[in-house]
Amino acid sequence: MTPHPAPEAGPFLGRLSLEALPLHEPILVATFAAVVIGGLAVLGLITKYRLWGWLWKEWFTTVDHKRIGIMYMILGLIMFLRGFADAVMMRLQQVWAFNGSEGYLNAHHYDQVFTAHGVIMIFFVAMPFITGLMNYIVPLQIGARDVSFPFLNNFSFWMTTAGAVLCMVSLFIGEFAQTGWLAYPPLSGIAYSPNVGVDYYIWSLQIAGVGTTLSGINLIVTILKLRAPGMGLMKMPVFTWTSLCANILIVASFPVLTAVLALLTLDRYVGTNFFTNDFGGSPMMYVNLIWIWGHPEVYILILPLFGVFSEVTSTFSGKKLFGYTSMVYATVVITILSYIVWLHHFFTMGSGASVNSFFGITTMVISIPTGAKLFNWLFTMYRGRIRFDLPMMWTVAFMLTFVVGGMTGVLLAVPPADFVLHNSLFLIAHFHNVIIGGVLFGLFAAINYWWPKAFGFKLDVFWGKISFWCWVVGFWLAFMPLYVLGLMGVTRRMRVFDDPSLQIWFAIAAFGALVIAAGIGAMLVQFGVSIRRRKELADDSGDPWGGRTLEWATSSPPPDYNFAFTPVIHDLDAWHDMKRRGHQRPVTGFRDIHMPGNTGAGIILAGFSLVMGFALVWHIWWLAALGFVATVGGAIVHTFNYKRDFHIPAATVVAVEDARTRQLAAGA
Amino acid sequence: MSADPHHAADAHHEIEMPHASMRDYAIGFILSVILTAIPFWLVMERPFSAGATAAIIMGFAAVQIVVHMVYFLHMTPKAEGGWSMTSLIFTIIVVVIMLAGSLWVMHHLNTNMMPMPHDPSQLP
Amino acid sequence: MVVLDPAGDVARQQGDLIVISTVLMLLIIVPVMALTIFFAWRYRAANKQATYKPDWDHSTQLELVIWAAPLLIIICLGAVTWVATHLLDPYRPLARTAPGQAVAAEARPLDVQVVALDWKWLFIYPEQGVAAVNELVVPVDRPLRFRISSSSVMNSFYIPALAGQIYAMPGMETKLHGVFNETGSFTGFSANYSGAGFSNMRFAVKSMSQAGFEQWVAEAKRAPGGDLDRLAYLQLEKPSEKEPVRRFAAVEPQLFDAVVNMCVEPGKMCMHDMMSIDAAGGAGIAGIGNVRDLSYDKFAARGSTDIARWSMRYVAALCSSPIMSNDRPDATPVDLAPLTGAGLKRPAAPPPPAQTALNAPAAASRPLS
Amino acid sequence: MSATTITTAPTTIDEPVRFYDLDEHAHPEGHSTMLGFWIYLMSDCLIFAILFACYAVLGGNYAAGPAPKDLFDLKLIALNTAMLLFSSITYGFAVLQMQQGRVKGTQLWLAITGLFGLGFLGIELYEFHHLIELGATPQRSAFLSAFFTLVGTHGLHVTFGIVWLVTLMVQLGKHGLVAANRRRVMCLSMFWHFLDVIWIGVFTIVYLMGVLR
Repeated sequence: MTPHPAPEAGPFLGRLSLEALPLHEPILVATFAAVVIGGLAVLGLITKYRLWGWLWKEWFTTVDHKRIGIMYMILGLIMFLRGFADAVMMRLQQVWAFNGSEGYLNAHHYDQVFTAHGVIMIFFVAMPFITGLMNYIVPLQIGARDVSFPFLNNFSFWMTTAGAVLCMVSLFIGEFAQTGWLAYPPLSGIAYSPNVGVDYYIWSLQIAGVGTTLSGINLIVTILKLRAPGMGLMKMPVFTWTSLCANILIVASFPVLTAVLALLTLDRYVGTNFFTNDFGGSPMMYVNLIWIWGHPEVYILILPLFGVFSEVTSTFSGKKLFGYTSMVYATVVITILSYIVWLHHFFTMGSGASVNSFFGITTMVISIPTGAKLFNWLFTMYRGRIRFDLPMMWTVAFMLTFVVGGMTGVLLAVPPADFVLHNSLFLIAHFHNVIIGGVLFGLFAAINYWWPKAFGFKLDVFWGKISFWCWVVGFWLAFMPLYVLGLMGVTRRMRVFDDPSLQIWFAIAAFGALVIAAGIGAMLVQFGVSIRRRKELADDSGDPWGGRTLEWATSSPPPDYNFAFTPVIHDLDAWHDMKRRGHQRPVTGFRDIHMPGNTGAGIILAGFSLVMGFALVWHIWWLAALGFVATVGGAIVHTFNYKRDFHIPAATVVAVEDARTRQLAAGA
Repeated sequence: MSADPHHAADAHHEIEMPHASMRDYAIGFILSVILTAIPFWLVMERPFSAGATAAIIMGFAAVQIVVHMVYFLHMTPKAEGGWSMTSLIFTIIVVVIMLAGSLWVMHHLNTNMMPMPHDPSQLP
Repeated sequence: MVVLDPAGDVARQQGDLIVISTVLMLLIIVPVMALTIFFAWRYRAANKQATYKPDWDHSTQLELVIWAAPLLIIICLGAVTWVATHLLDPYRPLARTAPGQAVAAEARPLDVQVVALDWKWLFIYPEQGVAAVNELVVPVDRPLRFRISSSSVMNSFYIPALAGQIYAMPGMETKLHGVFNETGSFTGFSANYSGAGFSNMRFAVKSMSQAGFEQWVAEAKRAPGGDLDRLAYLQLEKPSEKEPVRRFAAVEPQLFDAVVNMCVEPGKMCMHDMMSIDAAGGAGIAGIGNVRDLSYDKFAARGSTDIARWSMRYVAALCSSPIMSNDRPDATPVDLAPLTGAGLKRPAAPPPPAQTALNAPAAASRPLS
Repeated sequence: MSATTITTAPTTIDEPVRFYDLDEHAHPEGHSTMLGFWIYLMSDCLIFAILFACYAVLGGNYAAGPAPKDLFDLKLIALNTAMLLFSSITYGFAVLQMQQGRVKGTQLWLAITGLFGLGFLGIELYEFHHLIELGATPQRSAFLSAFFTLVGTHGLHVTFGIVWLVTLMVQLGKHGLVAANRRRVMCLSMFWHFLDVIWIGVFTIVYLMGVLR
C-alpha cells in the first residue's frame, strides 16, 4: 500500500503538480501512450480530410435531435469500451490473486478500477445510450420535427460529454475515487479520501447531471406538447410512453443526486458536517438520500428498453401488442412504486424489522407490473408470425435472461435473505443479470432495429449473430459463477483471496468476460462490415421491418424536418393503420418549414463548465472562478440571441421529397 | 390525465400565458401578509403551548403556499392542458415520500443505533 | 456453499428462506421460460400451420390471469417475508439454538463486543475481560450477542457460517444474535468496502466446546500482548493490514462504550453527553468555543498530512463524566402467535413476557421451525 | 426481404381519411417554454426537499453548541420576509404593466422588485455575518451546516433571480415587449414567486419551528 499524501496547495496551480501524473503506474502510462497516439491519429485524419468545418457545422453545433441522438450513442459506445476494459481488468485481477499472489493491481489502482467501472457504466454508458435512443426515436414516433428545446438538447449532450471527459481525465491526471460507485461517507469524506479522486467523481457527475436533468425536462415537454394531431395519450406508441415515464423519473430523481452530491461537496470543501462522524453529522443520511435517487435510476435505465421490447415484439410477431392498456398502466405503476423501495439497498444497516419488511414487500410489489409486462410480450408472440431477425433474437434472449435476474432481485428483497447476500457476488450477478440482460440486450435490439432508420441500410446479419451468441453465452458464463460464489459467501470488491477452491469459479467468469469481449468485437466488426456493404444492405423503403409506428413512415435516414407534412393519427400503431388504409404519400403542395438554427453555444458553455470542474477538483480557485463567470456570462450572452431559427425553403423541401419519390419508385 | 386528442394541435395559434389581474395580486398579497404575520406573532408572543403553536404555524404555512400558488403563480387545473397541475401533484407526492420516508427511516436507524442521551439532570 | 449449508441456526434459517423463496418464484418463472421457448418455436414465421391472428390484442380473462398470478405469488412471499423479517431480525434475542431446542429462560448469551478498525477486527469479551484481534473464539451451542461498532468508516460484520451480516458504523452500535451448532473453524470478514486494506480484513472464527473456550480464555489471560487500555486502543486503531492474531490479557472496562461514543481520546466529549446536551436545547452561545484541536494523528496513516483544520477538531468534554454504560435492552420479541403457516407452528406455551431487563434474553418457549 | 412477407388484414374502412395535416401552421416559437420552465421548477423543488429533509433530520444535532433559540432574531426574519413579500407584489405590478404593453412601467417595477430582492439578500448576509462572527459557523454542528445550506441555497436562487432580472431589463430596453421577452417576464415571474413559496417553508420550519424547539 503506497500512501498518497495530499500535495500542498499552491496559489497558482492549486493541488496540481507533475506528481499528479501517474508515471509510476506502467499500465496507465501504456494506456496514456496508446490514447495519445490514437488520438493524434484521429485528429490527423480529421485535419487531413479537412473535416473540422464539417464536424463543427454539421455535428457539434447541431440542434437536430437525430444527430444529437447519434452523438449520444457514440459517446456511450466509447465509454462502454472504457468501462468494459475496467471489467476485464477486475476479472483478471480476481482470477490471478490466489495462493498468496497479490495479482497485478495494487489496492490504490484496483479500487479505482471498480469504482470507475460502476460510475462509467451507469452514468456514461447506460444513460447516454438511453438518452440518445429516446432523442432519436421519440420525436419521430410522435410525428414532431424536433424536440421542444433544440438548443437545450445540444447543451445537454455537451454537458454529459463534459462530465465523461472529466471522468476520463482522472485516468491520466491524478486519480479517480476509491470508494465504490456511490461514494458512501465517511469513506468518501475528506478525512478518509483526502485526494482528488472523490472530487473528480463529484464534479463529473454534477456536470453530467445538469445535462441529464435538462434533457429529461426537454423530452417530457416534447412528448406532452408536440404530439401529432390525433395522438392522444392512449394512442402513443409504447416506447414513447416508457420514455415519458423514464424522463419523469429523471426529472424527479436527478435533483436528489445533485443535492446529495452538493452536500458531500460542502463536507469536503467547506467542512460542514452533514455526513461526518463527528459534530452531529450522520453518514447514514447520505446512504438514505442517495438511494432515493438510486432506485428510480434503475427504472430510468430499464423502462425505455421495456418500450423497445414492446415495439420489437409487436413488429416481428406481425401483431398488435397484447394488452396495450395494461402495459401503459404497468409502466405508470412502476414509475410511482420505484419511489417507495429505496431502503432495500440497505436492509443491513439495521433499521429494524418493521421498516425492513415494509420496504421488502413494496419491492416485491414492483415485480407484479413487471411480470404483467413479460406476459404481455409473451402473448404478443402467441398466434403471431414471428420473424427472427436480430432485434427479435435479442428480445427472446432478454425474456429468458431477465426473468432470472428478476427472480434473484425479488429474492434479495426478502430482508433475511439479503442479510446473507447483501454486498456479495450474488448481488453483483443479480444486477448484471438485469442490466446486461435487460438494458444492454434491449439496446442491442434497438440498435439493430433502428439502425436502418438512422442510416438507410441494415446491419450485417452474420456478424450480428456471432455477436449475439457470444454475448448470450458469455453473459451466462461470466455471471452464473458469481451467483455460485455469492452463495459461497464471497463478497464484492475483493482484491485478493485466500480460499483456493474459489479460483475455478473466477476462472469461468473470466473466460465468460473474454467471450463477451469477442461479442463486442463482433459487434464492432458488424458495424464496420455493414458500413462497407451499405449499398447491398440499403433499404429504400424507409420501412424495412414492416414497422407499425410513425418513424417508419418517413425516409431512412429521415430528412432534417422529419415529416414534410405532419401526420394525422387515427389509431394506435399509426403507420400500420396508415398502410392498411391505403395511405398515399403527398408529393405536392410543399411549403417552407420552420426549423431551429444551429448554435455553438452548447459546446462552448459545456467547455467552460469542464474547465470549472477541473479547476475545482484541483483547487485552482482563480480558474474555477473564471470558469464559473464564463459559464454564467456565456449563458447570459446567449440569451441576447433572439434569432435562433430559420425556414427551410419550399424549394429545398420539394427537391428532397422528389428524390424520395424517385427512391421509392426505384425500390418498388 | 386528459386524453384530448387535439390538444397538441390546438396550441398552434396563441401561446398560452396565464392572465394576471390587479385583483388577484391584491388578494394574494393581503392574504399572505395576514398568513405571515400571525405565525410570527404566535411564536414571538407565545399565547399557546409550543406543540399547539407548531401545529398552527404549519397549518398557516400550508394555506399560504396554496395562496401563493393560486394568486401569484396563477395555478389552475386548466393551465397548460392540466400538465402544470399534474406535475405539481406528482412533485408533492414525491416530496412527501422523501420527507416522510427519510424521517421514518432515519428515526428507526437512530433509535436502533445511536448512543442514547442519558438523563440530562446527571450532567453538572 | 456456506450460505446454504451453514453451521449456525440463524444462517441455516436464512439459507432455508432463500430456498423456499426461490421455489415459490420458480412456480411462475419456469412456466414463463417454457412458454417463451414454446411460443417462439411454435409461432415462427416458417410454421404456416400455426394460427395467425394479427389483430388479436386483448383478452380480459388472460389479463386477469397475468396480473393475478404474480400477485398471488407475491402475497405468499410477502407473508413469508413479513414473518421471517421479524423472526430473524438481528436485533432479536435468540429463542432457540437449533430446531426444537429452546433457549432456557435463565441462560445468558455470550457477549462479544466487536470493533471494526482499519483494517482489522477487535473482539472484546466483557465478561471474560479479554480481547483479541482478528480472532473470534466462541463456545458451541451458546447464544452469542454481538455489539458492533467501527472506529472510522462503514464496514459490515459478516460470518457466513453463523448468521447474516450487519453494518459496523462509527459512532453507532448495531447488534447481532447468532449461535454455532457445530464446532470448527470458519471465516468472517467485512462485507462492506472500507478502503485500501479491505480485502485482508478477514478473521478466523473458531467454534469450540465450552471447555475449549474456557481454555482459550485462560490462555488469553496469559497473553503477552499486554492490556488493552485507551492508549493501547488508540495505537491499535491506526491503519494497518494483515494483522496477525493478537490477544490482550485485560481490557479497560467500558472501552467499547467509549468507542461507540467516540470519546476514547482523553478530553473528547462523548456522543451521549453531547446528545443529552442537545436534547436539553444545546449548550448555547457559550458552547460555540468548546472545540479543541485533535492532538493525535489518526488520519495521517490514511495518507493525509495536510487536511484542513476542521476535520481535526472535536467537541471538548465539559467535564470528565464517567462513561455510562449505554447497554440498552434488546429488541422485544414480536409476538407472532396469531400467525401460523409458512412453517410456523402454533406456540405450545404462551409467549414470553416482554423483555426489558438487561442481559436477559427472551425465554424461548416457542419452537420456531 | 422478409419484411414484406407479412400479410395485412384486408382493409375494411373505405371512408377517406386525412393522413397528413396539409394546411398546418408551425408551432409558435416557445409555446412549450412555460411548461418546460414549470417542470424545471418542480425539479428545483426537489433539491429544496432534500435540503429540508436534511434540516429535519439533522436540525437537532447541535454538537453541544448553540441552538436556534440562541441564534435567531425573529424580528430580523420578519423584516426579511416582508422584503420578499413586497417584492412579490411589485413583480405582480411589473406583469400587469407588461400586459398593458408598457415597457418603461415594466422596467420600473422590475427594478423595484430587484431592490427589494437586494434588501432581502443584504439582511440575510448581515445575519450570516453575525452568526459567523459569533463562531456559529457552518462547521460548528450538523444543525448549522443544514441551516446555512438550506437558507444559503435559497439566497443563491434569489441572487440568480436578481442577475436574471437585470439581464431582462436590458433585454426589454433593447427589444421591447416582443413575444420572447413577454415569455421571459412570465418565466422569471414563476421563478420569483416560486422562491417565495420556498421561503414560506424556510421561515416556518427553520426559523419559527427552530425557535419553538
